[in-house]
Amino acid sequence: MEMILYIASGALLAAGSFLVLVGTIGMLRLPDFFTRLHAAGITDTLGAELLLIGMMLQAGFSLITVKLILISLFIFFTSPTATHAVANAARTMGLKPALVPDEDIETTSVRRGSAK
Amino acid sequence: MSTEMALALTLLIPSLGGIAIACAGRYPNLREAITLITASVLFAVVISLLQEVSGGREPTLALIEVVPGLPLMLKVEPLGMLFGCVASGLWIVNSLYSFGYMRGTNETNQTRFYICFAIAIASSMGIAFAGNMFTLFIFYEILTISTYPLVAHKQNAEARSGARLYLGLLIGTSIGFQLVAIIWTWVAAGTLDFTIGGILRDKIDPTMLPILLALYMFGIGKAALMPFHRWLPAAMVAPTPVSALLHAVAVVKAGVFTVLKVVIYIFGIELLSETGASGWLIWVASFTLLAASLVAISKDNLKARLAYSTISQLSYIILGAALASSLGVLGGALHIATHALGKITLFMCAGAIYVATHKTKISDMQGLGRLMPFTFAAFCIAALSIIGLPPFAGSWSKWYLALAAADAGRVLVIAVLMISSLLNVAYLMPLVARGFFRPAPPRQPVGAAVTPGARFGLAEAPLLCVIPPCLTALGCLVLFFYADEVVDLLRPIVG
Amino acid sequence: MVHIVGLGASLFGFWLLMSGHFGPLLISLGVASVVLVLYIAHRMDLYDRETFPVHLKGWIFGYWGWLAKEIFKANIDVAKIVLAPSLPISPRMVRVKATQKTDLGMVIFANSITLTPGTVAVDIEGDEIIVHALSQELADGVLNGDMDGRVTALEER
Amino acid sequence: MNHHLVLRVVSKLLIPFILLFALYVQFHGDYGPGGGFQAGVLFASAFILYALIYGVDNAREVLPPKALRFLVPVGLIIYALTGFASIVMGGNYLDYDVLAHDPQHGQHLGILVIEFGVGTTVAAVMVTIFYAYAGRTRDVDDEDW
Amino acid sequence: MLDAIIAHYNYWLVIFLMMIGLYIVISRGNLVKKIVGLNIFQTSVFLLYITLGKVNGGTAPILTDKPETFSNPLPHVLILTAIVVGVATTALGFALVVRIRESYGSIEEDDILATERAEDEIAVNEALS
Amino acid sequence: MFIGATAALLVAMALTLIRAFAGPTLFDRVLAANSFGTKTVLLIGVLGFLTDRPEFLDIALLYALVNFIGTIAVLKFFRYRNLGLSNTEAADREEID
Amino acid sequence: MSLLSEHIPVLQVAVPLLSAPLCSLLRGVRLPWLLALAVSWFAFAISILLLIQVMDSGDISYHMGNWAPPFGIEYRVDVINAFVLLIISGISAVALPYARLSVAHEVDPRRHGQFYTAYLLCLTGLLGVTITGDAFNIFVFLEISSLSAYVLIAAGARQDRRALTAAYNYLVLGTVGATFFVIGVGLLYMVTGTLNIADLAERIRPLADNRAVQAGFAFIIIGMGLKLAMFPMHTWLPNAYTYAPSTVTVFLASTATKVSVYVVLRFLFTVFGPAYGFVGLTFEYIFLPLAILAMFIGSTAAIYQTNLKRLFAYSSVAQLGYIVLGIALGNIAGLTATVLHLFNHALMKGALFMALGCVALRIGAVSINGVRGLGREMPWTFAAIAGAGLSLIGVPSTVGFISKWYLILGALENSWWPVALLIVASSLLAVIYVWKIIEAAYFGVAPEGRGPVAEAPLEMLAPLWLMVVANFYFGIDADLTTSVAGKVAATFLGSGS
Ligand code: NA
Ligand code: NA
Repeated sequence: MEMILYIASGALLAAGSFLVLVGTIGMLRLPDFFTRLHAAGITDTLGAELLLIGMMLQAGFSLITVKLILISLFIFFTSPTATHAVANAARTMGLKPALVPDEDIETTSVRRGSAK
Repeated sequence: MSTEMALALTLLIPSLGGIAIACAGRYPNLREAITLITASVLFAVVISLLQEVSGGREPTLALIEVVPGLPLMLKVEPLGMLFGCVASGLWIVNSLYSFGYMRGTNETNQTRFYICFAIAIASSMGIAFAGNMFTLFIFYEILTISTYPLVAHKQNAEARSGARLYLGLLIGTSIGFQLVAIIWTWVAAGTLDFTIGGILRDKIDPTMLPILLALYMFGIGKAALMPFHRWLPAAMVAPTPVSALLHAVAVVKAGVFTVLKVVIYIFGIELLSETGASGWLIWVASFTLLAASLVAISKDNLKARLAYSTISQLSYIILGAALASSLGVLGGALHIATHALGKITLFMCAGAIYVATHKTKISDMQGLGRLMPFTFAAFCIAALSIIGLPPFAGSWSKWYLALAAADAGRVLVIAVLMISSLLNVAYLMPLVARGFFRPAPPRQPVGAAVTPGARFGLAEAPLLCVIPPCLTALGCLVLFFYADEVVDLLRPIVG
Repeated sequence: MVHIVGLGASLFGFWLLMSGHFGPLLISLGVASVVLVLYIAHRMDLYDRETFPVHLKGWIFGYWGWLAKEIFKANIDVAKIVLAPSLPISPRMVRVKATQKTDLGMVIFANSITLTPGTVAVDIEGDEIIVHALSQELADGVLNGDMDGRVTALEER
Repeated sequence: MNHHLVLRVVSKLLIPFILLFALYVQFHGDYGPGGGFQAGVLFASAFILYALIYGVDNAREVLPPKALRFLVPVGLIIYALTGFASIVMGGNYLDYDVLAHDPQHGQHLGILVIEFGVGTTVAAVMVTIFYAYAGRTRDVDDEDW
Repeated sequence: MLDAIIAHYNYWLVIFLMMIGLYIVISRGNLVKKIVGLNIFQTSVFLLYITLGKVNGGTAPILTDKPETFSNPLPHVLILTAIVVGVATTALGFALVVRIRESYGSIEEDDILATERAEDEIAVNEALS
Repeated sequence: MFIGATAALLVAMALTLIRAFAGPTLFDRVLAANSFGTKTVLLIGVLGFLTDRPEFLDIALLYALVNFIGTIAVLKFFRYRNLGLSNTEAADREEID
Repeated sequence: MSLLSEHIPVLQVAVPLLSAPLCSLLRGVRLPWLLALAVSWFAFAISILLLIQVMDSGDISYHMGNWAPPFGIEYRVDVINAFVLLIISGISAVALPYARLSVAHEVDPRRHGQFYTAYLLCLTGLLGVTITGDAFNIFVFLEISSLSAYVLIAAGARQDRRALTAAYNYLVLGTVGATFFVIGVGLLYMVTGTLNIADLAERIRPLADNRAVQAGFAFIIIGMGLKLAMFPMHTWLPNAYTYAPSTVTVFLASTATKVSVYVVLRFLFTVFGPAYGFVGLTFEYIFLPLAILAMFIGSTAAIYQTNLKRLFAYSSVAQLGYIVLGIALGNIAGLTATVLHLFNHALMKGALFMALGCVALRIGAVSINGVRGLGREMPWTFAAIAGAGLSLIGVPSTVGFISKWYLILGALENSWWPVALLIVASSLLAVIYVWKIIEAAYFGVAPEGRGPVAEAPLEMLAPLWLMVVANFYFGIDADLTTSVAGKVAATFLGSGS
């Protein structure tokens, strides 16, 4: 059982680390601010949570796990909020996203209608 | 009254007098009465001390030890007694004269004038009776500071700049040279007490003695040794009573008095004559003596001429000290008194002329002697005394100095003394001659005051301006006959 | 009142969870702390449905399970895009109709969009959420109305 | 209004829990790396979050500057008075051993009280500073801050 | 030599921060930037003290039940104190800058000095006239 | 394995710094800073395990909080040049802009 | 009472520390002042008791929180810091009665609570630096005093906005100085593992060649040099003193730099010891030239000032030169001069800045032109300036003379003739700048448009004259001060060998 837990937490940590790195690479590779938001999201969501769950498995049922849960809950609530806030600020202050040719909000709006 | 108490009173009386004057500032008559009473009481106390000293005692009063080995101390000895008598005695005369002069010229700030005068006298007493060089130095500085407001009295630009020079030179030399010399002395000798025979024997490398002496001589700026003499003519902007104070009563006398004190009690005459450390001073004093006389001749302003005369006369005293012999020192000490009497007379006369005629230039004073015969007579007597003609007091001091020079075999010094006497004649007598022998100017009475003797066709200054110079002129004559008493008093200091 | 009690209870639970000490001193300090926080929350005027969403009850966990799956899938998708040498993106802005009635529901929806990589809720305008998407496929994941429906359902239970 | 909907709702949810967490850290100072300082920072940060979202004016109504002016010195006074208390109880200044019957209990009590003082002051100072900076606009005059 | 440099990397970092901070304080005319430089300068001290507290094999000085090698706890207390002092200084510095800006309308040292000099000249002229 | 995670996080943080410095927009920087903060939180947690001192987690939580509030504050400041506005005032300002 | 007497060392600091926050709770103008006054007098009483106790029965050691040194913080009182404590609390006790009207005139009435809080904190810091036996604690108290000093200086902005820039510059330089100091302390701690000064002293002796010790020494000296405005690190001082409220200038000019000097002495002599090679080198190559430059450049700059507060501020730079010179002499006489001048200079500058505060109360700005002809209208104030000015010059029978006397003795003891001459020469510069004021006040003509000016109120004149009288009293009867200073110097030099 301990062995399984150990391997599982190792795998989770590895996967989390990998996703954190991928997210970071994405932040460097992607062309504009709005696209980079998505890469940052990888780190903040699955990357962070996997690392934290990996740690929880190591800690077992203890105060430490409680704290780890608190941290993951906190990140779960605040990271999308912060991302939204940055994006929102960028948009209201007039930063234009680089979009695929000729696709603007109006046309996508129509698509939404058709999708429903 | 114990002698110690009397000693303390010499400082307290003028100080308290100053405070009383300050309180009475709004009532001029009361204020001046206080001045006169203070001066008289002080003189009485000093005379009482004189009797003690004549009896061979040396009253001492240790005040406080400021830092270990550095006490504030008062001690009466003959030289200081002489200076004390001169200063306190002449204060009375000068006070009387001041009342006349200050009222006659409607000066402002008279209360301040009398207060500072009292403080200056107090510090002069401190200098006269200082028991060690440190105490003397403190009072020396207080004297400088308390006379500053007197010099700057008129408060105009000229007065301010003159006073600035006065203060700058006196404080500068005293701190820059004298204080250094004092510290050096203290470090070398471990004491600053005035001791007959000096305190420096075997305490300091003889080759350094001339340097230390130079620090003292140039550091005592009040002795007006060239090239630190400029403050004296600059101070001429002050009212005449102040000039009298500076030239006769206190300031320059305090300077040469300090010179004598240093030579006699710090170095010791014998040490100086053995090592010849004061040889250079003879020549500097001689140079000052002659140069100042020559400058005096070239001055047309009467007070300026008298100022340079003072510089010259002070160097007689320094010369006496530099000769480092009993006769020289005696002559110098005697000259303090004789010159004081003579010079105060001359200044009071100059002031009287100014009050009566508003004239300051000698060339304008032709024939004035006929209108102001008393003033000019007093002037004439004082001039003769300073020139050194018998039967006036000045002849004695010069006589002693000449003897000292002869004793030391310094022929050149004798020559200097003689030349200088001729120069004295050249700068003092022309006024007398012009005053009496040139025709009188048309009468133009100054001011509305009824001048004494007007009904006899005279135009003298107010009585209070005329009587004091006559008194001091008389003093010149009297002192001639009592010079021996003074010399007897002084005898102990030369052992 | 329900809200106060609910908030108080959950705060106290939160305290016990963290503290791990059950001595009289720390328990009473815990009670005092909860009371203080409730007082401050009262002054801040925070007592409403949003402060303690009691009405969501246990259903939220079911929704979270579904959301976790979505987040997982979206992460894989975006990771692939990021790592692909050609960087196959076609970014676009889309407007998504939000059918929630309450602010809280709207916020849950918006944050859920943001939490799934590939879509970010950029703004809320009226009953529409403006979403930036990394590609058409990822946009469709939001536009298909599945998430919107689940959040609205959560709200209505 | 809707721009800030997400922020408003999320922070409304968070603030009570942050406040309680601050108090938790405050009172568990001697068990973990907490203590008054961190607690003060946490407590103040919850307030700052509130002020950021709801505006300083609202925050000032919740926690008036007057109260802050009182709380800053009070925290310090608690600190200093604890020191004097140990003198009065017969020990040296800030010697907590004497505060209760047994030294260990005394230590505990002393630290708890002192940390409370520190936490109060730190929180109050931080909020004061935030008010001072956030509350000013370009044209406030010299006398108003 | 190189070993010695690498072995003391923490000191190099301290010195680096110190120099940067001081340089900013001296070279910048902007009052805010000066304060920032001052902050960096102070940070070097925190780092120095952290370095001091590091005993090989030790960790942060938090009391647990397990007996362990601890880093010396004292420097950490000291750092905390120093940080408080630093924060207070920074806050006060900014408060002054804000008031300077309100009064002079600028936070550039050159502008402020020019203003002050102009005032001085006026004062001197008044005194002369 | 915690060593691996630590290394990965450190590398990621370094790369994030590049984005923070490169910008180009303010929002890129804010985003990078926020992401850097999240990674720091994780790093503190992982380090706690690595050094067997899980008490570091309290600090991680504190850091996460500061990271969030800091981001909000920076955004608000650059948006309104003022931290003290209330929601309504802020909305009014945007209308004018 | 026995309860208290055992705890006096901590009361010296804890009472002002506790009253500072209390003060900020008080409303109005009068109450904060009263509290500050009461605390100052209490602190003064305590410091007198401490000095007596130390003179009678030797050093006192007080352990905070019952942790024995070197682990806990120790308050340690010996003759040296008992004397400095007396200076600080004494000046404060005299300055506060003076403060009420002056502060009411110069500081915004709504801020009096804050003002006196900062004042009490400053007092706390200065007392704390002096009394503590812990090197890091020195830093903490130093910064408490400095931070509150910045606030106090900035309070002058109501009169002249330059108080703000002055406070800012002081803040920047002061912080750099404090940081240097704390770096130095850190380095010493790294090597010795202790922060307790007595302990440091023991452990450093065998480590003279250690490079970290040498670096620590340099950092501490430079840091404290900045704090004590040692030339050429004095640039913060003139404006800070000029634009601060008068009471603040009185207090800071008389105490703040003095405390930094004390710290330097403590480290030079107690910690490193005069035998430490670096100390001697510092004396000869750093302190001596800088001190002499300070004396001349400070005084020369003072001569050219038209603002009187700034004039005396530059004079302070020069006077600090004397203080540093005494250290540089490195012998008993020199150190005696330094310690004496800590006290004496506090008396003269305290009096002078108080007098300027009186002038400021009546005519606002204190420029050389502004005071023309004021000597007659404010006779007591200007008589005080003249008296304290004489002391500044170093005229015999004033405290200034006593300091210079020992300074010169110290120079002569080292056979440094030129230095002795330079000391004398620099006094002459003081004559010039002091006399400039006297002349303007007594012999100048009042500027046009200035109406009649009333003399300052008795409430301010009394403390002023107390200081002036002290200038003369301790100049004539210097036995008490010189014996204490001599004892301090002997303790310092004795601790070295
Ligand atoms: Na000074
Ligand atoms: Na000077």
